[in-house]
Amino acid sequence: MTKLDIGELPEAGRAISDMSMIEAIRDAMDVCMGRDENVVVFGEDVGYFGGVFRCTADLQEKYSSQRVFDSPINESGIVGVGVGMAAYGLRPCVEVQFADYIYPAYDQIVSEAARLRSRSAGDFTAPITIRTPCGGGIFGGQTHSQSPESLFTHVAGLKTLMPSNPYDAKGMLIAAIEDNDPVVFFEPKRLYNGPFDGHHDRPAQSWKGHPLGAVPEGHYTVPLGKARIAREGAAVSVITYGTMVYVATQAAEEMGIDAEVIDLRSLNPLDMDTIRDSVQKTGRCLVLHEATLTSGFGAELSAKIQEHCFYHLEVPIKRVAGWDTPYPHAQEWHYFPSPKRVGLALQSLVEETV
Amino acid sequence: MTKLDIGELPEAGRAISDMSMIEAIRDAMDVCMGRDENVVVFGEDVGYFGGVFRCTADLQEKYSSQRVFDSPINESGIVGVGVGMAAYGLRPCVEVQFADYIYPAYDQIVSEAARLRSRSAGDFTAPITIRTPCGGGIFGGQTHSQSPESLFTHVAGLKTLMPSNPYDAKGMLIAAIEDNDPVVFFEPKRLYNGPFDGHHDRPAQSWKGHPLGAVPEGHYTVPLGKARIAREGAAVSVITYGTMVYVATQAAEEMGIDAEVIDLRSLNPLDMDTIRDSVQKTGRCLVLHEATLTSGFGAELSAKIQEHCFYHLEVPIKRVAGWDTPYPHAQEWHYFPSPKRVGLALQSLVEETV
Amino acid sequence: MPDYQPLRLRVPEPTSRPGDQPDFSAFHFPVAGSVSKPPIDVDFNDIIEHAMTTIRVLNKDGEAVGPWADSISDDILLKGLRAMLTTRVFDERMMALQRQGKTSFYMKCTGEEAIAVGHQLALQQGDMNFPTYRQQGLLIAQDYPLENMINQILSNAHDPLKGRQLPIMYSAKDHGFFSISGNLGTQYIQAVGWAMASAIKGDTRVASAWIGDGATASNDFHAALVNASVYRPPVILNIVNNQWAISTFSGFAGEGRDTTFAERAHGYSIAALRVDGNDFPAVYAVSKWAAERARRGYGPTLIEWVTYRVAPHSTADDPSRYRPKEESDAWPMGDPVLRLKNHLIQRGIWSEQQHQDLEGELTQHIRDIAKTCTEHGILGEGSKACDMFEDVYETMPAHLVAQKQECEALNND
Amino acid sequence: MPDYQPLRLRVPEPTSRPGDQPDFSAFHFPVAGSVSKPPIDVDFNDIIEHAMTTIRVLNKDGEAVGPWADSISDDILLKGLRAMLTTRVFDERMMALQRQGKTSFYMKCTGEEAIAVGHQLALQQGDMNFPTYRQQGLLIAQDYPLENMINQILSNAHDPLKGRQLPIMYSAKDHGFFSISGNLGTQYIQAVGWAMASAIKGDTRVASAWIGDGATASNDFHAALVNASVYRPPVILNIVNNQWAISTFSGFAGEGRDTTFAERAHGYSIAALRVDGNDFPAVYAVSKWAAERARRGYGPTLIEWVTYRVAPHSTADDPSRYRPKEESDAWPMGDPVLRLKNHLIQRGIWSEQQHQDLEGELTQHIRDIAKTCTEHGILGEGSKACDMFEDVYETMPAHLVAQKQECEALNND
Ligand SMILES: Cc1ncc(C[n+]2csc(CCOP(=O)(O)OP(=O)(O)O)c2C)c(N)n1
Ligand SMILES: Cc1ncc(C[n+]2csc(CCOP(=O)(O)OP(=O)(O)O)c2C)c(N)n1
Ligand SMILES: [Mg+2]
Ligand SMILES: [Mg+2]
Repeated sequence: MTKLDIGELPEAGRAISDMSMIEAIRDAMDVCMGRDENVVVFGEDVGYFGGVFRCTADLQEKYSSQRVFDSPINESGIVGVGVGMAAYGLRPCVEVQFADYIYPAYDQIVSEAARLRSRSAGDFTAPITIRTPCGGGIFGGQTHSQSPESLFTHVAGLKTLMPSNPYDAKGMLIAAIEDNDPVVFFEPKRLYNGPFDGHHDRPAQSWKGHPLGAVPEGHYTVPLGKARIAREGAAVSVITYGTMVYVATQAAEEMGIDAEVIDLRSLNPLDMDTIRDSVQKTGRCLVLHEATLTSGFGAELSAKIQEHCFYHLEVPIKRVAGWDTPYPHAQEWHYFPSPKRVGLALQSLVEETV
Repeated sequence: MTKLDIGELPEAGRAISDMSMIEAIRDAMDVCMGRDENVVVFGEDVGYFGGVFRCTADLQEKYSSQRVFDSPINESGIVGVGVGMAAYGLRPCVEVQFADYIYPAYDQIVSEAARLRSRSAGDFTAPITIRTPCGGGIFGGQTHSQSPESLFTHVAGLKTLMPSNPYDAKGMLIAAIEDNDPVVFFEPKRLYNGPFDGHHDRPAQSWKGHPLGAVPEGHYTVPLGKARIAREGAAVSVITYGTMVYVATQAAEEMGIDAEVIDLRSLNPLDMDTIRDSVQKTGRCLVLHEATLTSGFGAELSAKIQEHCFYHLEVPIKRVAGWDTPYPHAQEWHYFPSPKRVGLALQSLVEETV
Repeated sequence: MPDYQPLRLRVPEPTSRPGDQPDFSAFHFPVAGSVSKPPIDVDFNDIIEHAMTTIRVLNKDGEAVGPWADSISDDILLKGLRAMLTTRVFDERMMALQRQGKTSFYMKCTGEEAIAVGHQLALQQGDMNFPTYRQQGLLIAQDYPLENMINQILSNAHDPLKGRQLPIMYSAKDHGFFSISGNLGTQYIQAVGWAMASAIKGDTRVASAWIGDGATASNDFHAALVNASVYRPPVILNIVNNQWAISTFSGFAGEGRDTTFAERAHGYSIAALRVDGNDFPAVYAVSKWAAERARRGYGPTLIEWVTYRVAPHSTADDPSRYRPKEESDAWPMGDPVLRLKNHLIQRGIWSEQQHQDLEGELTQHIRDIAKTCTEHGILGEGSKACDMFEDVYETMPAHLVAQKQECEALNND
Repeated sequence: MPDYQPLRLRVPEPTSRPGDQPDFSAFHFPVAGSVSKPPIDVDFNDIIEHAMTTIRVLNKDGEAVGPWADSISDDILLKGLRAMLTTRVFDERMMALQRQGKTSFYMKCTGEEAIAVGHQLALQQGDMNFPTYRQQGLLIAQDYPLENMINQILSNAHDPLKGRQLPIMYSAKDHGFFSISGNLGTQYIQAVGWAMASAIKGDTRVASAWIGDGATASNDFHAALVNASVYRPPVILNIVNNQWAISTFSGFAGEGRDTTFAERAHGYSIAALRVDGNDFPAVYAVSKWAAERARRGYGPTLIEWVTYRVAPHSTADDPSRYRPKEESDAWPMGDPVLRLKNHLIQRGIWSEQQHQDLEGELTQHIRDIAKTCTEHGILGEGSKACDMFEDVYETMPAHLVAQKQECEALNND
């Protein structure tokens, strides 16, 4: 039942390999560095070691330490250096080791990268990509689990992305690096090695053999601002992204609910057309994310959906999200929206009558 | 027609003086410092000079430079020092000179002040108040005009406030300083010297003689988490805060629309009861703020309102907000939601029929 | 612990406040010409003293003396004087515009003109400054069109920045002048990144980073020094120590009796020099030295320019509230324009008359330009109402297209 | 510019990588006892050399020599050895628990035990440490209940932090141990603020700030030094230079052939000393000196503790991927436990037998405690599902009350 819309298909005959999301991300940087010598990669532990999640493994050896190197532990500096390089004409793709550590760079991202084109009337631009692993489910406690995407969607001048699978991760990261605007690229770390449906007590799945783990070699892009229908359905729409795509799909299967699951991929720019079409079709909507509820990106989604689809909505839009608390360590599975919690929400949405 | 609900009235017979919002804010700190020697005040230019907006004028002379002093130009340091002092047992009330310069302190606010109580299971707490002037309308360009409140409402552990008049400013600031949790206290700078209805080309008004400029002397608090009905009405609810309270009221008057204007005062905690009562009564709702639209606090308001009032809503909730652009300098009156723009939105809300 | 005395917080105080006599008795400057000029490949460790002293070229008699005095040509000196005088006259004219209500805001660099002008003349085409709001001299020294500057200040129809930025927040890539940020310190680390890019590309372009004494306290100052220390790119790290940060004296950025800002560099293995910023030949010579050092691959140099902010912080400021009115007159390093003028006269290539004439000519010239500029609008007149949607992104996304339409509809009603 | 050579980015490299011979030939340490002990009111300027050298007390023969050797009692030495050994045994036991899957995560401080233990013994009741994750010795040296630590590591029903924090992120206010943050550097400036509060209140309590070599690059390091420089509060600024930050050697934080981290302090007028961190008597004596200096109102002291991270960064790390396996054995300063043991034997107050007995005793003791602790649950067992809503605020606001109910309903189904 799951529809595997993998965006723009690369031309037929292209070699395809099974890749994890880590490999796909690395491959994206590899492809970009091979095509454009202005692409440089740096961040904490990304050089010799290849990153704590191994996303930049072997790149230093391949492209030399002039283009792939370690950074001092200073996230503001990583982005600030990147903005300066971008102003020079390079295309830095930098890593912030965990999204929980992006806050020291917040000023450089918001006040500088995002504003540069506008404030200089196009005299200077900041084509920088900031990759950062987000989300919980790895028993990482409150400083290795956060999903701060809505802090970036509020910022005019930024693009904010979150892929949910290797195919998209590669195509979107290439598109981000090639984009002439600053992009914050969130990588749901719980998906690095396989899709994850929220059942943490079942054996981990791998991307091997998974259709979305089949990644074409070489260059292709997934256009920014295009959502993907991860699962077609007619009873209720689930608007989500990242890890929650799989949780939603799983919850729908378990509850036997004909839910349509939309994987946004890009939060800003946002594909309102796809969202509108789905919600107008189903008349019922669940907005779902792992980040803290209040002022999470789900708030914007809910607000926009009721603006666009009010007269099609049969019941109120529901939000399911992380609670309004710090991400706990031991209780993370009570924080992480579970298939059960999502399933109950879906059920109440389809059962509710006016 | 404007109802001047000034919250908990201080006991009868208390002396009242006409105060600007600046004087009221200063008076709040004065009252707190007089009552509790653990209250200390610092920030850039706040000591000898008394602050670029004069909010701390004369406090150093009165309480000595041990308790009121200038800070190095380092907002992260200002908050970091404050967190350390709060852990010691002091109650720092610090100033960030403009809300546009709060981003370097974002990590200390989000990762430290907001998390300390939770991560230490109450072993340490961070009762710090961070005052910062926000909003545009002073021809200050993109770095002296921003309203970043929704970047703080997303953060569990923080309280986020924005008063709209001298009475509330004093009572809320006293409550904030006495609160045992970290508070971000936004001061709409365009209201410092008088209410402002958006007609920038008309003579400025002062707080002198304005009922909300009548501020009781001594100690009183406005409870955090309580909204104020700034104007009663039955046709449509305007949920707003800060400068927009006056713009909304003005727009309603100009259009002759029986709008109810809610001044939230506190964004987190949020007074959902007052909002719900109003929207369920009117069935139509405008959410209004000066901050950039996407992922602004209006998104959360809209999402919450449709969750709570869906079956009472006759037409979709509308949002009017700053555009999704950097705050421009010369064109600021085209960015700032004008009485005209708000009025047209109100009109379309009351005229729309299903 | 009965034998411990209660502690007290040390809160720095400047030597004088309004009503007091200005007091610069703690300032000690070596005589001009007494500080050595090291080879450009010198190790930072071998010039530790250069961060503690003050390099000066012009002596009391207006002569250029010592090892830093040699390389400078008459041509540069005359250009420098002209640019400095232009800067000063320009500042005065813009202040007048502000008082007349034609612009909302202005910031002067009075007393600091030698620094930006002298520095710029020592750079090459292709180098890039990352300035603060007080380096207008960088543009003026390159004959950047004053019209552009005034149009920006007026936010009028010809403003190159289309009214988007506060007055004086120029951007001029072609003139090696990075877009000024209102956020202090952020550009310092960007300059380091730009210089790293120059090295990565195998170019020899130099970045020049600018920061004020007050803003050295900001975090990105450290980010810049750490990165400059690690990657040693071709960057000049300028600190303009004009003693004040709005109302706050340099002691609140950690300047002390026994430390200079220049000395911050040593802990990062960065060569540092401290220079009389009111001494044009010194500014030029040291800038030239640092740029050459960078271009030859010897890495970053930090320069502390010692000067005094004669002007109010901005048109929104009134310094008489926090420092003695007479303090700027008491500043022991004198006026940079006057000192250079005297030197040129002493050198025999300039005269009082020529100086007066030039001043008159520039005053008239700038008055004329300003007049023409005001015809394109003042205070935002002529800037497009809904321009703000442009340049947020390279391509306007759907939601901005819709918002722009709404904005335009509101304006056309 | 044909005569300029293309630049290249300088990217630091450690002296050796996996497969290479470890190479510490660039490390030069003075002989023990050779560095002077200044009076506690010394001006930072008069001990510049102390930041460039290395203070050592224990000589090759295990004797404590020189001016820093005098004040230390047998009692402190024995306490120190016991705490250091406890720390080491504790670390080993916790690693074993991790391998057994009883905790998800652990971080050892092997090779660095002398620093936290020696420092803590030099502090007083009422002082406050702002530690990183590698200062478990601060707690152990005060006989903080090991049960509490293990329960926290296991996130079990008795965890004082209720399962909210990653293992080892302790908090113990009563033991002068500030809540550990996962965010590097943030606590350094908080320590300065805490010390400022001590001064404002007229107390004499001392704050002790901790940071690693890698995290000195973080912005809050600068914020801390600037504020310490300006307000001179009673704070000790510790840098634990253990050569590595995960896979990144100290060169990426700007340590160079010619600069030490301790020298960073000079540009901020802060007294600084560099110390052999594997030399317990040196750690104790210098800490005592700095604490006394702070308590007597002479302000901040920065101390660089030179050591080596023998352990992997954490249980998630495999150092053989980025440094020679033999590097830790080649570390020229030896093992702190062994060196102290040898000194005590040389001093005649300890023996091999006593040492072996103690080690055996501690191993058994910790094994027993760990066993009891695991009975209260492992890996989060016993922590309350919906506890996370507590302590977000002092009083739970309405929206959290509602969410908590929802959470509980989900759990009770
Ligand atoms: C991050 C940030 N914090 C605060 C301000 C407000 N502010 C503008 S200028 C200034 C003083 C700067 O002083 P200094 O660096 O010495 O430069 P000067 O004005 O003397 O040239 C301050 C505090 C700002 N622009 N940015
Ligand atoms: C702000 C921030 N950035 C990155 C990290 C990830 N991180 C955790 S420990 C570490 C290395 C720290 O090295 P160092 O300061 O030398 O301390 P050590 O581990 O050697 O004791 C890094 C990069 C973090 N915790 N916080
Ligand atoms: Mg200054
Ligand atoms: Mg380290």
